[in-house]
Amino acid sequence: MSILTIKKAKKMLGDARALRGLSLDLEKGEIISLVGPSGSGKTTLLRSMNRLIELDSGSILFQGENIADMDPVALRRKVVLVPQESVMLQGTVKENVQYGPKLAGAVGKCDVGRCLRDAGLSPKFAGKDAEKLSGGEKKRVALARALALHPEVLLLDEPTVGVDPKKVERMEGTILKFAREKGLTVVWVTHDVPQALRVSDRIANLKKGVVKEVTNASEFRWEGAY
Amino acid sequence: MSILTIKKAKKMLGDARALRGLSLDLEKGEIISLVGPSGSGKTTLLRSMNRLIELDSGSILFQGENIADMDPVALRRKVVLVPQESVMLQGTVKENVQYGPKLAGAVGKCDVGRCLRDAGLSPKFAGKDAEKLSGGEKKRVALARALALHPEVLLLDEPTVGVDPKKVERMEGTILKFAREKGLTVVWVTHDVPQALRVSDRIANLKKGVVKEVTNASEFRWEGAY
Amino acid sequence: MTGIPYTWEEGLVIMGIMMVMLVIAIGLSVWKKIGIAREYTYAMIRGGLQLFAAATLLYFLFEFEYWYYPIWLLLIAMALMGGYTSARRAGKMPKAYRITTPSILVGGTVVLIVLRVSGAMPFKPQFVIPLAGMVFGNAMTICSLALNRLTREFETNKPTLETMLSLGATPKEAMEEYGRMSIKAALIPNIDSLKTLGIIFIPGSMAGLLIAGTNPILAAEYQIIVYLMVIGGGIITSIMVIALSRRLLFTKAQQIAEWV
Amino acid sequence: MTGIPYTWEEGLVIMGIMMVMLVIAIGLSVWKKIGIAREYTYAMIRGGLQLFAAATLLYFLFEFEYWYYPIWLLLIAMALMGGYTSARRAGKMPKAYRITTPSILVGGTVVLIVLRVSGAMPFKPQFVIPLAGMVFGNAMTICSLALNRLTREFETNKPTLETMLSLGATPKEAMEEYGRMSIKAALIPNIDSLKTLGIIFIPGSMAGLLIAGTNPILAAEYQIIVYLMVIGGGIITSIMVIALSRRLLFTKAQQIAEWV
Repeated sequence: MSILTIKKAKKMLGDARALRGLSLDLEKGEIISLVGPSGSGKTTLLRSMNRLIELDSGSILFQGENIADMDPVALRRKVVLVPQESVMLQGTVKENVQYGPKLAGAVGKCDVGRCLRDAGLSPKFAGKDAEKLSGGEKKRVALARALALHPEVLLLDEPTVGVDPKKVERMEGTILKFAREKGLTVVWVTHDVPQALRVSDRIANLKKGVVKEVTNASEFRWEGAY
Repeated sequence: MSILTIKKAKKMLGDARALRGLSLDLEKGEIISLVGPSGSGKTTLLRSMNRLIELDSGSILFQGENIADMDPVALRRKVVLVPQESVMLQGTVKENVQYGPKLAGAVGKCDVGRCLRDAGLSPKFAGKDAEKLSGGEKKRVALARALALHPEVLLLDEPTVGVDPKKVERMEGTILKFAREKGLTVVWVTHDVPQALRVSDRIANLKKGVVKEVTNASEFRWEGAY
Repeated sequence: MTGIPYTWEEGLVIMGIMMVMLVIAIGLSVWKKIGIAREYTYAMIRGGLQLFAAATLLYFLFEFEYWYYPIWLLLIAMALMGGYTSARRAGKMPKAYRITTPSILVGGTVVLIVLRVSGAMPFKPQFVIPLAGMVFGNAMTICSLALNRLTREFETNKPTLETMLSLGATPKEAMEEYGRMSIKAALIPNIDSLKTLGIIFIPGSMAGLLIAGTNPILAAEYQIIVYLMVIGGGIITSIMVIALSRRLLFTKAQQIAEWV
Repeated sequence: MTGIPYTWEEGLVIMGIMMVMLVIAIGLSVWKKIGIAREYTYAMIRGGLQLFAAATLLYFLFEFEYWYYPIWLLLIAMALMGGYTSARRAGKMPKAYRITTPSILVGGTVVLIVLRVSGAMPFKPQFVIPLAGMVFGNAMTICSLALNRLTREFETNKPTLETMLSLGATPKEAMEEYGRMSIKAALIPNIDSLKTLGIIFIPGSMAGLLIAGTNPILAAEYQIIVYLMVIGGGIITSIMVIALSRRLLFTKAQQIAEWV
């Protein structure tokens, strides 16, 4: 069953054509990697999917409904973006994790320790000042913050850049584990082709704002990556 | 001949002991990698070496002279830091590259195209608005900007994070090439142990604010990395 | 009994000396490359001419029996001009006058009504015009400061704002903290002058009354009344302009507007 | 011939009505959680008491034959208080009064000397005191705005500043652009009021003169003289405070100070 369908998406950013009629279909529960060189439209596509930006033309359907007709807040709580730059909000790690649930009026249901553990961080971090964490720790807080919303689709923009290499595989493992457990659909943007091979069911190869090729991860040939 | 000598460097950052009596000796012309987990003091050490921060105790000698007695500006023009976050200054790429030489009154001697090429960027980038580049492009502009100062020591903090994987090796190659040509000393902080093995003469393994071990790259055992 | 210590012609000579002084100050700012010299000079010349034109108008208005007919036009013109001037301080924000004008108009009008009803402002031109000028003038200043700060916060904190939106915040929720900071920053000048009232800062209208020979205690009382009102108008204006700016800073689809 | 349209006792009733209005405005800001209600209320009460105390003092000073002995103390007190108040707006900056006080003192004193020498300020207490109050008051406001903006720019742009230092910029070179922006932002209120002079903004002292019955044209001329001087003082103060703040924002080793 397809959960997100992108149809002929076009988007200009300033003078640059970021998306040039990109189409892609995401199955519910799959983990799909987007690979491709800088400027191929990966980040723009992610930002269109939770409607941080509006497409110039084309459409994106979420569970069959055009997202242009949905309430953006409701959409963003289901299709949650974890941007590449992990900006910490003011306050403790706990306050960061609770931010989304609090706005949704569901702070009681939010298990901060659990979210942190799912993102590969010790629950002991809860009381720390979020802005004083290292780059890799911030990445994981940003992930925990997204998980706290109980998303249906998770949009990850380079989630392990800046994380300690020895912790990268553990973080991949935890993401995979809860994604599989909860039937989460994950869109995983990465520069790192071996990572894409490790984590995903399918790999979409983007080039100049279109999907050049979508293959099962097992059939993906490295040479075709760029 | 040793160009930089760090003796029992100690530094507190807020409540955290970032450097706990670290000593290290750098040979002129060598390329040394600093590896180690987050919080092991790699970045703090780099920032002490060009005196962006002041040691609490211990000393750093540059060509035999204590840097605490040197003019910071003169030091920073010789020992040039390329920080992990590549902040672009306002204006074009060219203006960014010329920033340092201009302040030094040597803008005439600055070959922008050459610096860009050395950093692995096409000279065509010169006219672009620096703030609108991609993350990887910014990294390379930051490098070019540093090269424009004709440094004697180059302090690189994760210089290839965020760069297209297929361009990483090319960038490593260009750094190695001009470093060797000009007899440059390079201190290369990286999370990526295979990269450290590829690029460096020696590898220093940092842990909790001290150097645990320094070995030749050829003798470095991966298991010892963390 | 005008309070002015010289004749009209002597005043022109003094003004010449002042001009030389100001040219020196502006020269200092050119030297420091602050980039305001041209705007300042223009503002000065324009302001000076306007003030003399206004003074001439007032001179005749004060003598005119049916002065309360044209005065309404004057008040509306004040609010419009204030909105327009303030909008130009909003940086890249398009159509900012659509939010500055109503904010200044409402903040100013509420205050003038209170002044009139309470009896602090007799319905005579020499009261209505100067008081309206002070009230609208301060509302405009506060409006400019608040909007300038808010647009700057948006420019600097775009990633933070987008993070909040991504976590399900509405534009209102996402900008709340920045709005608050902007209002607070805009009110700083007023709070500061309040705190030093009488110690450093003898406010303009009291100074004018003193120079004209009014009893200091009566002048102080009148000044406080005027001050409280002027500040009240500023608070209303600043809260309104921040609330209204939301629909220019965000799109209908709750995205950050592209001009930011 | 005092210009005030009611007696001292009637004034107290009017002031009561005003207070109710201001309580409403402050209630509005509490509701919006702007976090200034307490400070504002405090400022208001303090300012009110101070102004009456000052008025009483002035009342006796105006009658006192040897008034020019105590007046020097008064002027120095104005500059000190201005520096202290302004320093509290500098955020986390330690010992900010060391830079605000000299800036305000110099900016204000230069202007008062010019006013005296040119003849615009006769050496009488009812001229010296109100004019000094305006000059020091405006210098303080501009000083606060400039410093608040500069410290905020430093907080936000630390990585950029460190990048510039790493490329061999001196602290002076690195902060130049931010200093300029801060001075410019601080002067905005003055420029804005200049531009609308006479159109919206009838400045306080002219308003006071008008209320007291002065001829509008003479009042306008006097106002312009005062205005040019007040602004000139503001320019000097803002340039000085930014220049002096460098040694608090950076260490001697040309690093960004740790408190930033």
